[in-house]
Amino acid sequence: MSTAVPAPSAELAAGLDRPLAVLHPDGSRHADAVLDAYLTDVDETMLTDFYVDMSIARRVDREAFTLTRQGSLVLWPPLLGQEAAQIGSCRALRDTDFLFGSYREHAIAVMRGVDPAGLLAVWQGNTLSGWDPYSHHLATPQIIIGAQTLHATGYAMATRIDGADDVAIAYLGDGAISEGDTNEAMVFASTFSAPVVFFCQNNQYAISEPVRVQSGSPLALRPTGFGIPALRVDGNDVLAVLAATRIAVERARTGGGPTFVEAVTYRMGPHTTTDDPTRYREDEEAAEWSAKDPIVRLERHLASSGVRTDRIREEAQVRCDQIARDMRDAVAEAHTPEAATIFDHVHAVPTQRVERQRAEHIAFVASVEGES
Amino acid sequence: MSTAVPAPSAELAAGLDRPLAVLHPDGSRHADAVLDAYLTDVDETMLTDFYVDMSIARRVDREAFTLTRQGSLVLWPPLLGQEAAQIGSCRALRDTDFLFGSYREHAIAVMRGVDPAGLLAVWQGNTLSGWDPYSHHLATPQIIIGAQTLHATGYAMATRIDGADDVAIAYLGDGAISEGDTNEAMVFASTFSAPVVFFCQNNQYAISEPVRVQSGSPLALRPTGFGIPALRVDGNDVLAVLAATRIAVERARTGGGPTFVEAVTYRMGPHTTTDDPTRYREDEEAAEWSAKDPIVRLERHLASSGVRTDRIREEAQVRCDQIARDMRDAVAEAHTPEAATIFDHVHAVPTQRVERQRAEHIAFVASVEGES
Amino acid sequence: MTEQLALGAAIGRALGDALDAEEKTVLMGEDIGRLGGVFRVTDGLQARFGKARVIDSPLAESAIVGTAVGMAYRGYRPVVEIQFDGFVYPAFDQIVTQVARLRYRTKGQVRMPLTIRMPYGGSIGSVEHHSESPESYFAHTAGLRVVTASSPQEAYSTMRAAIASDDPVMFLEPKSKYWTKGDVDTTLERDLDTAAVLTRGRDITVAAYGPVIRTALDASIAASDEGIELEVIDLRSISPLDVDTVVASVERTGRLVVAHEAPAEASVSSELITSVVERAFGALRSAPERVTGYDTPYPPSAIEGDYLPSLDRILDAVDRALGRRSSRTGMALTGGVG
Amino acid sequence: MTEQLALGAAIGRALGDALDAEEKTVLMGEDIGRLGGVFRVTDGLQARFGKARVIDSPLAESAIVGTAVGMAYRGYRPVVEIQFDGFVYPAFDQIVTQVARLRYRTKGQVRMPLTIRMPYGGSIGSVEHHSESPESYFAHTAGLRVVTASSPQEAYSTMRAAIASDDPVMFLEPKSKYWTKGDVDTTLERDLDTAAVLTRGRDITVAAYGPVIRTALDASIAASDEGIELEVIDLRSISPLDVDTVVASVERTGRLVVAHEAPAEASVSSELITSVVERAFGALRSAPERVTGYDTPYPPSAIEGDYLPSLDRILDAVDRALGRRSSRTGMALTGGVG
Ligand SMILES: Cc1ncc(C[n+]2csc(CCOP(=O)(O)OP(=O)(O)O)c2C)c(N)n1
Ligand SMILES: Cc1ncc(C[n+]2csc(CCOP(=O)(O)OP(=O)(O)O)c2C)c(N)n1
Ligand SMILES: [Mg+2]
Ligand SMILES: [Mg+2]
Repeated sequence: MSTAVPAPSAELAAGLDRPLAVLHPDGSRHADAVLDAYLTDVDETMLTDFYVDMSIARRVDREAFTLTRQGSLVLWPPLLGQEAAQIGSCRALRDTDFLFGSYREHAIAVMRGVDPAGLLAVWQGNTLSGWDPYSHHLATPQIIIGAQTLHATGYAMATRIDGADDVAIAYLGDGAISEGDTNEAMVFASTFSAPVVFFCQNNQYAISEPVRVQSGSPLALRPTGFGIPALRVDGNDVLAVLAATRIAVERARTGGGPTFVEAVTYRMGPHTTTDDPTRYREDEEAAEWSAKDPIVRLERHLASSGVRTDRIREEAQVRCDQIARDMRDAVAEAHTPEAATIFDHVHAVPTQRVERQRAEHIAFVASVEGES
Repeated sequence: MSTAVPAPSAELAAGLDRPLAVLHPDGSRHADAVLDAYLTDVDETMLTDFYVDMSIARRVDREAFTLTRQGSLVLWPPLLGQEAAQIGSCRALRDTDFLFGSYREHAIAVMRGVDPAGLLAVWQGNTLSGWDPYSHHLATPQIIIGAQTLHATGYAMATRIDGADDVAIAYLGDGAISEGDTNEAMVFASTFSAPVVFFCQNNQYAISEPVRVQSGSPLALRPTGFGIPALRVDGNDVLAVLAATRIAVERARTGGGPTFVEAVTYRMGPHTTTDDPTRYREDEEAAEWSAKDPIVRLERHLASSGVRTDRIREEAQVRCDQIARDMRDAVAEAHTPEAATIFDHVHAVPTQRVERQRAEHIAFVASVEGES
Repeated sequence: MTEQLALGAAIGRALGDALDAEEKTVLMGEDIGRLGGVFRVTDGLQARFGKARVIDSPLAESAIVGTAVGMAYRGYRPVVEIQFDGFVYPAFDQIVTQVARLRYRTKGQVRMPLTIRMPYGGSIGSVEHHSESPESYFAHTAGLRVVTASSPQEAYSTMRAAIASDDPVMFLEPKSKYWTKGDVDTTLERDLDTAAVLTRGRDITVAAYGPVIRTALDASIAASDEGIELEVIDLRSISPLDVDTVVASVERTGRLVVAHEAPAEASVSSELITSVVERAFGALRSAPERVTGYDTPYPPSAIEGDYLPSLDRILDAVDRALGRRSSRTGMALTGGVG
Repeated sequence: MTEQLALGAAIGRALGDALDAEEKTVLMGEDIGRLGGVFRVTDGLQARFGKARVIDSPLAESAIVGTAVGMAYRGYRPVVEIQFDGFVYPAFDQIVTQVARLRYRTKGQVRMPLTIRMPYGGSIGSVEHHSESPESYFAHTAGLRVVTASSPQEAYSTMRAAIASDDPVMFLEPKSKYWTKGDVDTTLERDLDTAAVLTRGRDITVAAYGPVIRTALDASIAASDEGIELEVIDLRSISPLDVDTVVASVERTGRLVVAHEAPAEASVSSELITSVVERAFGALRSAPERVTGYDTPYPPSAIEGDYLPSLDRILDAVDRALGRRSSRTGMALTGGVG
């Protein structure tokens, strides 16, 4: 076998050999040449906010999980373990930057002000979209893997035509790296120097498939082949995620084009509430990642900085309890949409065909009700 | 703008900074650390064969072009300028290696023994496929850009299941690099370590679009993001192409998985006979590339090695004239297929539906003929 | 030889038996290996046949189908899974331009004995893209065969026939019936072309397939209470349609209702009704009726029951076809779902 | 205001006028800029409106459509070109799961004023994938509008309407007619829903669209020699179909022929015939007839003339519908194209 063919090198992206990190699992803070310049404003207040945000994210997730088990939701894809990746990245954006998520970015929806009813409605099967994308600068969840990467790229291309300095960010998973759409998005982003950030939460699994099924190399290597620089960070380190996303966003905003951020994290729960991870992974693996828990880590860091974490925990608890109550209330108050909404918004200008079907449906329902 | 984000490095693939070459435009032979080990068997006979092969390829192309202008073919995508890329790569393969081409690989079809009638039939509009893929280990031309890269990869995956050591090779253009299929093919090839060679003829254009529309970086950078090593060679240097393809094929055959070869060349003619390149490129560019002509280069090399090139040229001429005659004969003898073949081979076991349509068609034709 | 199996398990059995029967058969798809598929249809097959023949693929549908084409080129008989109906569209190009045409393109030189399996249909109360019925797209695509099944026995026998066929077959598995049990005789063979008359009835022909068959049979029972006899036909093969069987039935009953979950416009029911009209116009005593999903995107699952063909909607259509009082009597807008 | 233009040039004019009229309109596609498109439809537009608004895109159809969706998200009104009908399938997922549904999904919050243009149809004597008629796939997709045009005037006015529409519109341009000239009045507006009756006739309704209209009109002339009057309807809108106009015609003529180049199975003609049967069963005096591409892949262009609806095939169908002697008289297999 020839040795003349060079193997992919690890010098293309920052963190390919080992994800960049500044907060270690034990809570200690370390220096990082790439990231530190973007963390100069980090103070106790900010850290406390992150702690509260992440606690809320986790509580929202747990509550939704419970509601699903109780039969109130049809399905729920838990984010447990990915709080730092979602909060850290979201907090690096401006309110007018537009986010295109997948289906697991509940923390982002909460951060972007989506109310519990909106957050849960999709998972109750009551609607296909729980909020107005324009009110939150947040697209409606995307279930088709990879599709949103093109939307974010097109949105970013449009901001350039505008002359605006808004940035678009696409959230994608490790599985999504394999879809044609994701790769085409990188082609377009690169060619048009689109102000888009590809934020990949590598949570190690696409349902049952470990990330090695998608790629034998770090995912952050991929974009470099498209001429897109990449940063690979510890996704359970909220500060590393914040800094990396800030770098990417700044590049985008100042005409530097797309950047890819791989946040190396772990899906601590099942793929969705109908999944059974014991079929495809070992308990030891989960235990290992448990030790890297992003919230525990931040709490340790706060504690080691001399902060009274019990007070913060209490504060978070209060907010969490409130949001959990709100969620249960929202679910209790939610109602099944009118059946005739089936026919709403198919077209901007309704067609005779659909309106005829609506009329037939209404007449049918009336006749059945008339009978019973 | 941050400078902390590393830019793609040029150390990932051989030839990224400047395509590898051993034959320079003036015919001089140079050493290359990567390629030379794969050129030890190159002797006068082989060089002469290449010269003849490339001359035939060019003549076949010119003849077909003329036939199209005369109205005998409906369309022809000329390969002019890409002779070295096609001949050099094809000659690196074993007869049982399977080739999946696009629509411009006429030289390969000729090398693989396809007769003129078969070669031209598709471009006469008489058939959708001009030869039996299994007789030539050469798939039927593929017009859907990128589609064949998946077929080659799947074929290669299957040879691994077989335990055979056959290799598959996918020919693709610079435009094809952007399609989702091509990128997904690299994902699968990498994950399954498939014995496939991606051979990209970067002829600088996808119809009117210069390659920079597809990519700001050398195309050979792309596969490295998928963990696939790449070689970038002067595509007008038949020896460099031969060596690079041999390296890739050897890797594949010995369990090393996929390799990508970018052959940097130039489409000297129009995209097809209906295209008008003056709308999108300057004469100077074509003139520049003319100076790098792959056949002239090889002839210069032969001459500078003391070979009597007039003799070789004559030999080539005789073969070329013969094949040109065969082509004109083939076209003259070709006949429009029976209309009822429309209904052949739709399914392995014909359906009643299609057979009914066949019967109706036949009755209809008979009735019209009866009338007139 | 006969055993009680759920429909999903019957398909799994068919896959295992096919892997046993012919070594060139391979399975590929997302999560089909260790997990056994999200519906556990392929449960245990990777353990039994190894990772070379039961392949967990990367997450890319075009590549799943496109590499299967390459395997077929090499003489394999791939059976690939698309995880849900709504995720088949990224593979649409490979299906339409390659799978369906390679035999035609090469005049029979290249065989495409590919089976593309996918769970389809609604009623599982899920989120978007998990409840679709894309069969009309495939029926419109020349060169494909499109089949489904309404019982474990049909599922088993049809899957074996699909895998054995040298034609590419789209196998739409009625996911809401995966857990429905029934006897399966693994020696029972069946073709890919014919419909089955499930109940004989003199008054009206009701043609359906897949998950709607149960509803049609229930309608048949309900109607019989009112003295109306339904002739329920399980089309089984969605493309080609067994028009002969339907025409023969309509020639007796004079009336026709066609039901499926997919939207109506340019659909399988449009085709069946047009084909029957073309061939049995004289026999029809009233306009054929459609009971289908509406011409809207698939609605939120909370109201999918209103979208899908229901027992009452089928009975209502039967009433209309029979000229009895129906929901549309007295409506300003007359006529069918169009 | 009225000018003679070829159909392709009329579309180019419409695109230019739309770019002029509304700055959020942008064009994107392969080779549409400097080259002006492989059919020169966008000739000169990049020079006039700049590279930011007339964009040569990389060679990736899913991305062309998918990024246009993103632009629409940002309030743009993208008009994208798919270079040929046969190359639309890689974009099928974005069209079906995103373009067609985003309005529905978001209850009208996100608008999708996207126009997807593509040359379609045969008769240009080309190679595979360059002569297809994929409209039935789009007609089956709820949420899309699908239109075509049969004359330069229709092409101009419909393209303006398509771009102005807040709905996503698939605009299938009849490529074999790109060079057909006709008068174009740029002030003439038209909607996206209605058919046009081109010739009044008492004997039979012939509904068609796009490139087949010319053939249908020729058939009308030829039939009139035999004293038969065709009422030729240009459907214009393929989805939704203007069933009212066709039904009104059939109520007068009692007979119907539907013609298009696409294959018959689960197609637009299946839909139109079924819709007419549902609504005008009593008015029909004979079975409607289809004249379509056969249910095979598109054949080599040397024999495409035998595949496509021809004057003689339309007249033959007219004869059948009228109960006159036709090619099928005395055939063992009776009935239509099914
Ligand atoms: C196009 C498409 N194919 C398949 C699926 C089914 N599916 C849903 S989630 C999933 C795994 C996604 O993995 P990843 O991208 O890593 O995201 P994660 O679930 O880990 O957040 C799959 C295969 C889908 N939703 N869309
Ligand atoms: C999927 C698809 N989209 C578009 C086309 C139209 N088309 C034919 S050739 C071509 C350019 C291809 O460029 P490249 O890959 O560089 O190959 P080359 O023609 O230079 O050999 C295009 C856009 C096609 N054939 N298939
Ligand atoms: Mg994942
Ligand atoms: Mg090229």
